[in-house]
Amino acid sequence: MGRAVAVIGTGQTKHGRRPDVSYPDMVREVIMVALEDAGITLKDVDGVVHGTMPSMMEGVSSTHLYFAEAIGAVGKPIMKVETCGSTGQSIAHCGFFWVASGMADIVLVVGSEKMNEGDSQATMTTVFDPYFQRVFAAGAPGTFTMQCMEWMYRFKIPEDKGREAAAMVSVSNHDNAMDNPYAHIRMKVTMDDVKNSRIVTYPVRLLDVCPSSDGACAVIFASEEKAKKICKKPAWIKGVGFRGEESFFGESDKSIWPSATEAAQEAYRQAGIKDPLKELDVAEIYNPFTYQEMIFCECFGFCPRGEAPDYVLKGTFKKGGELPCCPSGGTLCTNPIGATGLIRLAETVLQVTGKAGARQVEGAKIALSHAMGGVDQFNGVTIVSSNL
Amino acid sequence: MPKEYRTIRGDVALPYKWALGKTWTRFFDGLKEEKILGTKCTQCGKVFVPARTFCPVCLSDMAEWVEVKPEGEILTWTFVSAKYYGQVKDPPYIIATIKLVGTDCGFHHFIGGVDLSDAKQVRQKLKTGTKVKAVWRPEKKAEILDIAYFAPLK
Amino acid sequence: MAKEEYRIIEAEAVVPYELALGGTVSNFFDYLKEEKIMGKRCRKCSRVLVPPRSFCPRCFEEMDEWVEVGQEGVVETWVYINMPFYGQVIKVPYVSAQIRLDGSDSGLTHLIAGFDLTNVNKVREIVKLGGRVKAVWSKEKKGNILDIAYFEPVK
Amino acid sequence: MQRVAITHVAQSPGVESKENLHDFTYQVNREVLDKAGLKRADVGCIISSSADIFHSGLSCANAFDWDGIGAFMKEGSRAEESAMSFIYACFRVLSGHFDTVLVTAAIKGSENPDNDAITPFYGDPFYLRPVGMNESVVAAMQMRQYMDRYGITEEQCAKVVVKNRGNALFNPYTHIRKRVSLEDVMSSDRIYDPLKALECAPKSDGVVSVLIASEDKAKKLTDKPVWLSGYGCSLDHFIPGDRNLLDGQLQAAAGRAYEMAGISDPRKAIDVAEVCEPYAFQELLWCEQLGFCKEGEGGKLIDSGITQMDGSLPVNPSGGVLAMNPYTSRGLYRIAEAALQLKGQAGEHQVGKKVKTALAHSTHGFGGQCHSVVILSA
Repeated sequence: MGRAVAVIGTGQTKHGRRPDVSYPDMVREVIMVALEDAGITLKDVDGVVHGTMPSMMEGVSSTHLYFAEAIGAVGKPIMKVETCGSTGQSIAHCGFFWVASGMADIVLVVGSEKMNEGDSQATMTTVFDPYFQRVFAAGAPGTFTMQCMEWMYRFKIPEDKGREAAAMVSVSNHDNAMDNPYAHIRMKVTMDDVKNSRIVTYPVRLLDVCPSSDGACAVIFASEEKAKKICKKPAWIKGVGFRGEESFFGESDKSIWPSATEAAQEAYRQAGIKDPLKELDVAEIYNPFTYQEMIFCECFGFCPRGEAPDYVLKGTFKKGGELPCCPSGGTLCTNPIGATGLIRLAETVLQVTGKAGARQVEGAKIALSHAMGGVDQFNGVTIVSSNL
Repeated sequence: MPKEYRTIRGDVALPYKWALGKTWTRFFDGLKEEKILGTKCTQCGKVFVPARTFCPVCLSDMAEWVEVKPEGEILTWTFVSAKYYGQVKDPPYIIATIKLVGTDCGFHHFIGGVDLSDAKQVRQKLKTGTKVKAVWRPEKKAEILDIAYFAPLK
Repeated sequence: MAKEEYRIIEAEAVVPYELALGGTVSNFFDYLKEEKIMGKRCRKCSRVLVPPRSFCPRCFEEMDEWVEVGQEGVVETWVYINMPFYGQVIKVPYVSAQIRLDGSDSGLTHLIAGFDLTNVNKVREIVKLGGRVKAVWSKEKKGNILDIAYFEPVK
Repeated sequence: MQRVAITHVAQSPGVESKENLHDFTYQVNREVLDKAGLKRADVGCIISSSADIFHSGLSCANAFDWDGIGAFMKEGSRAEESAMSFIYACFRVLSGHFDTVLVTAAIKGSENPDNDAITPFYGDPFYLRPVGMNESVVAAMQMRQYMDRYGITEEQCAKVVVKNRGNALFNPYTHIRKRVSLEDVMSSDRIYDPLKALECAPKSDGVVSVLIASEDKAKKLTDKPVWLSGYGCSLDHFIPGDRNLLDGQLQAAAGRAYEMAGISDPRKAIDVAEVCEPYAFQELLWCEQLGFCKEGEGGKLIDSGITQMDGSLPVNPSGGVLAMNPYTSRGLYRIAEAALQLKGQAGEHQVGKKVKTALAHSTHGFGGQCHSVVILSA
């Protein structure tokens, strides 16, 4: 089915607050890193894919125009792809299909965001339809908290147990971020720190929630022929899946989240994965909220429904556990939205090519990355492997 | 225009804090001192205004700053009488692309010092190649409008 | 002192819009003015959706059968919002919820109120997942979703 | 290599819609599926191009549009501009992963302020926006240079409006269906001198859906598949002052498309063209860069009558963007119209000659910063 496609290079900025650089300057920084990592120049690139959060986050419409030079796209075919929070995975998928189609051999994919330039909660509220839902919306925390409450109720997860497990997710992501030089938030937190932090939207507390980050990520996709020529250790794309539910939050059952479940199933089907907990070596989940990481673990088949807190508490998803989740520190510690889903992919590429430094999961060969977007609506999943 | 069917009205209003970055900060600081600063690409030798962090053609770092004479010639222009929501100023006004002396790109700004009451006369007066000079705003805010406009040289 | 090396500029972007309601939404809002909550049933999958749609997103068939649903329903989930942000319409603190009205097959996003909202712990004693709530109507109807002022817990 | 074809097309009527975007989108998508005899469940993948907040009051408009484009629990994505969406959909089919992809572009221009109020947001907030740049300003500056350099006259530019608005009279799916004379155009307000009001495109509502399929599937779905034979795209520098507005990236985009399609003489090879001309003179400039005439001869081209509906190379028989400008949908409209000409299903605005190869063009950004060219063949 189609041509085999590999990732031959990745780049990330140091994520965090970046008032020191203009937005285009920050974006250009990241493509230079990725090109160097792949050992190619812009001349070798056949096409460019770019994505961000919706324009209202940036305050500039159609940023591929503004960033034409910064994304290295002058004189080249360009694709601008956006699906809200899942943009990072969607642009990766576009790069994958572009190369798989045979219409390009090397495609540069760039995702970026300067969360500190816009107002993220106000922007996210404008994602809600203006007829029924927008007046009640409270950005991302409002939506995700509702989902988490629904999930705990549905599976009769005692509140204390949910709280304990979510705190554990926070602690282990923060621990992991200490090993990641690109991460935004790099600080040790304890279980008590999490449980005593300020309430954002009950029961979600400050340390259950991701920061607002500035940052960019670039990933270079290549055809099999080019990848083998250029790259000693490419990471191969083995499966991609993307699904979305209705635009009305109340219509689908978010406690079992069909779009997350089926996006992963689709990617597994292509990659031939039957038992993800056993077969995957590492997962980079889009986890802007601790509770949500647990819902994703269930949707992705890492554990039975309603049992994620038990698996978390016994350390299954910790570094050194059976299936380490977010050894990078995840979205919880770094969230430049338009780049976030692509960072997840880049991190899995580093893992399966053994280039993840201090956050390397020993012997990782096959990994899952993911992003979520819309009004709790879209999910995209990509599987990479060290083997073709 | 009022609609004859039912609608919902509203404003989407959002606040921004856009980072200038070092290069544009310095460029706007220059305007404050009535200096137009450009940067020169060491690879292709081209000078760009406003100053850039990197060359838009070569993508290489721009290390060399150059002060540009606040004079140039008009490459093209338009006389705006259209009205629209959120417009930067009340029409009529003229926007032009100006090639500043010693630069390798067009610079976009307003043309002033011209009688705007008669568009025909403006067309007689402004031509490709018409020489213009920056007129500074007395009160500087370190922004692009510190140059009030460019006026034709007498 | 060294000159600051970089700055930010602050500004606001405003875009006004005027969106068509279309037939189904207009009718729904008209019914609200009469203190009726109406949904539409899909002839194919039989689901009743509130707010009503003109087509079923799953079956991709037109929905033309109006059904009145109950003014009471079950709280599927809720969130206590005490987080102010730019452009927020409703004053904090407030409770936003998904309410499955009797006779409908989807959650309706709305407010739960009608009691002291200042303390989250007290609110948690009143608002329960799976608990029943009832629509409270605004006195003055404007033909929008806030013609239902909020839902209040059923004693 | 795999081949990909357009099998069916549906468009919304050109008049301002009273429906909300959700329902408006559904109606056209449903129509295209009905034409193809498919159910939503039969479609492999959905790619949309939805207007973002500056054009719709919605961020991530594809989140809201998701239901109307039939994408519930389907593989799907969104590209910002609709010609991009079409090409992305082609990638999906050519990759061998999908047999059918539904491409939809949806926008309700009537719900927002003028394009002139929206396009300043293309500009950066530090430089281009404060000095009043928008799409029309740059177009006007481009037009003055064009006339200056090549001696193109204002009348020649105005003739494009007369031609395209004349063609629009025969297209029931277009927005403005009212004949204009050369005098009308010439005497309309010089809102962006030298651009006149009637030389600027309106702002329109428009949903257009195109079903595309792999070779095997296309042959099963229709006896008149329209094949993608060429595609090219190219992006220019951001700041207009950094570019040559009279020699942008269209030649590069067209060159790529012609190379893929094996076309060496476009003037001979192309039977009909749908060119994106939000400003009248741009049709002339784009025609030069598409290789329909020599550099600087766009004026002669319109004078010669070749680009008229009954000419040897009709340009914009649909009435083009000057008659209907559903901003982010306009590229897919050009592609849909080119496909209808190839299928012989353009109705009253079907060109007289036999159409074997058609060109569709889309542009967005200041002064044509981004160009896409699609070649379709019967």
